[in-house]
Amino acid sequence: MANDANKVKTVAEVVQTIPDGAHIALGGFAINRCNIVVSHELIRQQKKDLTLSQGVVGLDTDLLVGAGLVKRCIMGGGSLDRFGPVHCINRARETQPGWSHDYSSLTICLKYLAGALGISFIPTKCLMSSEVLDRLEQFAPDDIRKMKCPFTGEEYLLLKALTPDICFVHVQVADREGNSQISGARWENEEQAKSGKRLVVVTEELVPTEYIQRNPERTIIPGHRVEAIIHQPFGAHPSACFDYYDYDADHLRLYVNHSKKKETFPDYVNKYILGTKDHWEYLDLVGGLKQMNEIRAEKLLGY
Amino acid sequence: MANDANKVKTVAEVVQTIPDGAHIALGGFAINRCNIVVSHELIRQQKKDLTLSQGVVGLDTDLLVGAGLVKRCIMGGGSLDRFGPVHCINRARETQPGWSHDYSSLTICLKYLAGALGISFIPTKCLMSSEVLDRLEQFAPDDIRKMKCPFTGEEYLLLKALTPDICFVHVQVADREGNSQISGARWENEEQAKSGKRLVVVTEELVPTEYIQRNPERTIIPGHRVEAIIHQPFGAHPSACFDYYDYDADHLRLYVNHSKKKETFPDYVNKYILGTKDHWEYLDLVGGLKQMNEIRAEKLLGY
Amino acid sequence: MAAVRATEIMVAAASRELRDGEVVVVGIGLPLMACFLAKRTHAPRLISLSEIGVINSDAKDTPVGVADPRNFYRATCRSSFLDIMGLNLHRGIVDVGVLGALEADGFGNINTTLIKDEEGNIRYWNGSAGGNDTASLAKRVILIVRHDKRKLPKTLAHLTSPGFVQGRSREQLSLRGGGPSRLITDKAVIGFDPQTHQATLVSVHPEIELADVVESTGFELKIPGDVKVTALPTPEDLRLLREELDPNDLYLGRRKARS
Amino acid sequence: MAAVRATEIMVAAASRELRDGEVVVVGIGLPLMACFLAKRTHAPRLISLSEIGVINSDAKDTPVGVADPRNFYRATCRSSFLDIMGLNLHRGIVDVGVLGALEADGFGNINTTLIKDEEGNIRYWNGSAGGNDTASLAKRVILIVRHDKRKLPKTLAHLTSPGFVQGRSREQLSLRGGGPSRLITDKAVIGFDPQTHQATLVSVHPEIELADVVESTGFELKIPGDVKVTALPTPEDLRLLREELDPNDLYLGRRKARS
Repeated sequence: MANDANKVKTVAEVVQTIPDGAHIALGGFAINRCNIVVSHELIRQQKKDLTLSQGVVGLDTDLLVGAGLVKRCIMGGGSLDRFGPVHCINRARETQPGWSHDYSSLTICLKYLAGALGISFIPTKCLMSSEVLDRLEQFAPDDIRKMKCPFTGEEYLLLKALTPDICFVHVQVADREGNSQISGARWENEEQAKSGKRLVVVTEELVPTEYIQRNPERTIIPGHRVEAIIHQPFGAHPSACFDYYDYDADHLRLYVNHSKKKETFPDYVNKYILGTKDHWEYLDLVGGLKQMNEIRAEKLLGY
Repeated sequence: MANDANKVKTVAEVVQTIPDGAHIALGGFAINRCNIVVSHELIRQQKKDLTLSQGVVGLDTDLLVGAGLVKRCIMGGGSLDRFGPVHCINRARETQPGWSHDYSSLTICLKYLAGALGISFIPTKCLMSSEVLDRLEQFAPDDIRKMKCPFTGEEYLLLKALTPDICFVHVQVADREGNSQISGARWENEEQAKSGKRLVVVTEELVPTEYIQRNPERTIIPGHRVEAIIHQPFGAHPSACFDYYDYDADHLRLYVNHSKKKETFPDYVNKYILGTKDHWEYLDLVGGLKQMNEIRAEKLLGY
Repeated sequence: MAAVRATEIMVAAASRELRDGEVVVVGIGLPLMACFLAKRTHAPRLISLSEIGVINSDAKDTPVGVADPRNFYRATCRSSFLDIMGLNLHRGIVDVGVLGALEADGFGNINTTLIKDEEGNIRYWNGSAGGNDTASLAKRVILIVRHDKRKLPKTLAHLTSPGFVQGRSREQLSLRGGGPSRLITDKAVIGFDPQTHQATLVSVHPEIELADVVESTGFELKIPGDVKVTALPTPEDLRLLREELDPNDLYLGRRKARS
Repeated sequence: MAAVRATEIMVAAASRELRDGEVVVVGIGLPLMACFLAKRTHAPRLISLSEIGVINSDAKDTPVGVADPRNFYRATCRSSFLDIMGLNLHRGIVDVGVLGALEADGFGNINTTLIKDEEGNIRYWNGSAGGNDTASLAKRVILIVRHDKRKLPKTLAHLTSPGFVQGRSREQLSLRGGGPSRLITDKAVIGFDPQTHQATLVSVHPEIELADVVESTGFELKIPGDVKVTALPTPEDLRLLREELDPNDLYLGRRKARS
């Protein structure tokens, strides 16, 4: 039961409990609220044969794929926005046909929704008559079916529920029970977080429960769903965390300069991940207090 | 398109556009945020042959049924909590077998969810092996099917989507575009409101859009879904509206004293609904400013 | 201190069935009282969910129903049916459902829809609301029903929410969740045989005769050799119930003692 | 004032396709610019939805992508995929989708997944994200693609999001929504024949030769008798684009002019 007395853990403690081969769902989107602190630690602990799922893949998943931890990706698309494509993921797709199961944003979200609702399938009108569907029929034939609605006769695609072994989501605010509130857009965070067998929250700020109770309509993830809380300010750097900090454009460019080529990616991993023992050391290496102050969000703008 | 320049309407104007025989969904729950102002006007305008749907039926639906406007009820259960059963609805159920299609809270919510998602069916594990299901098979055979999941082989009940002709929801706060925020529990308000062909919001308070923009994470219904906004303070009286006013216990008891018997119910309708020309007159009749001040919510408690 | 009332014994017995840290979907009335009592005594980390969309209500004033805003007070989350009943209950993470009923039968099936009098006249009540959902999906279910032949019949007037229908297993019934674990009345605590799913006496409340229990039960009740006496509420239980949880006897009052 | 750039003509032409009050799902880049431009000119009551969960973004600084928090500014609703793409788009209430692409073919099908070079080597890009959802479900779709033979081929390297696949109707394709209505390039505005669904020239941009359009189109392009000249952006359009919407030429800059 996800209800121990002390749920606040270090990322190292949490990652130690993840077996090789696990299905991990990450809550980032392109360059926003990426689970960087989790990806770094998974790489430090050299996990392998992971299945990764995410609605719109971003920096957190690209890192894991680049570092060779991922044997299968279930995704709806993605990029690093104007900073470039997800080069590591794209290289994996180019070299290993069927390595990724490609859906769309909504269909991944519906797969998580089905998982979160405890129903093993859900119908949709997306993907019909596309090569996205053709490829799923080829590479993931057990995960999709066509069916006529028994009430209307309309043809639907049935999507199989996604139920990851462990989900991570980066939030702005959580209390020690895991009650979590998210500011800004939430993409598929809620459905994904509630679809998994385990759920771990990474939070910028640890707040008293009384703060949560002031605005409980904002609680997207209630504490009883949360197994562990990792408290890590700037834990999504270099991606953005609305109301807390902007993306770090310089570091994103530096990342893409390394990720562009297979040969240069290990330099990034060695220096910024394996070369640092935890996220505080990483933050110091990428500019420390001064740089974090530079990207800190302005009050009214939130970035 | 639900996007006229002036969306703020009177309830009389809105109700005039509803044809007899329409399927109306109301957003109340027992004695909380009931669409009283809408029910009253439907009765004043003597609409007929309505189909009514609601997750947990409450005072708003009981009124309509008691006044003889409703030919079919699709519901998940309901009562007036400790004030008593929904006598008018129960009498209709006792005298007309099959008059109501009875589901459960979640299954009605899932039917609205399917409607809101634009999928014509959704699976569930509820209702199996119950007399609730037996009765649906008897009285609503075209609305349910059993099916084995093609992925897991598990047996599911398929529920047909609900797509009401017009939905009403009572909210605390809306702007002139219809952007609406709800405080307190929301039961199936969001799924119901978004399932319908038309949506009308009744709001306690009309706020500038800038107020909505301060906390857009709280916007449950975005304005473009809203055809009309009815601004009516104390519009849910005698039911409660969290953060604005408590239920009016005396008036609820008075209501139940009338609704208990078919013979005494018309007295209530004649005096409080047909005897008043609008909600302001009704509010005066039930105690006016002094009584509304009596039930006004306390700041910290919200009731 | 006033004599212990039957409602207080029921609530305390139900409360003891809830373990610390469990996630509980709770109906209004005695179920809510049992849940609140557990939270203030042995189960401070119990998580209570209300179908309407409330988590961890910490009501200061006794709510008259699920929809009473008193039930929203100091909640840690205010959400929706879809969240509570869909993303939690249907998802399969709810440990316990606590439900009241008009009738319960010997396999823990319950009726919350209608009653029939001896002439067969039907009178409707609330229907399912979240009851069927909870009975169909919670890992186990605790039922709280007043004890008389009419309320514990052999055959229900209407099977709203399934337990072990006709003694069949949950798998055979296409249901998830473990089904009813306890039926708590104002006379006794009843369990269900793990094999036959038949109602089986666990304990009889103090000052109640076994013969009275048998006599006032409409269904067949298995009586094992080791029937115990139900523990009384502790003085602290009584203080909490009387002074904090239901000071106006909304649910615990003798005349109002209906589930 | 500097010479009008092709990107500015594209954005202005796309903007004019959007009618006041319509509900639009909009991708990043030129689609977002077109939508913002329409809102600040002829369509102040246009509703813009971003798949990530933003309604009516009123960005003060140009966002670098959908996930850029600049895109959350002054929104009237911040929600989720499920809300935007499920409860709005899949529900069928979205009037227009505006999408960019790597490739578009003569039936308005698009590719956002991968490109193939002449040796058949594959290079992956973004995949569908919300593109397939939008193309499958919006009442009509506006495509914005740079105009050259490689980007407007007869056969796509990958059909990510369907228009009128092989000229078939949306019903035949089991799709909802009306399919593509316009393909806007840096040379021309192209429509789709209501019967055959075949790409049909609507207007050619000023200073572009018809022959150039035909020559640089890989698929068969129907040329009707009444081809017009695309209207230029107004001076106010240009002011808005250059001074307010994209002052740093993030999307409109000549070298960066990719959809």
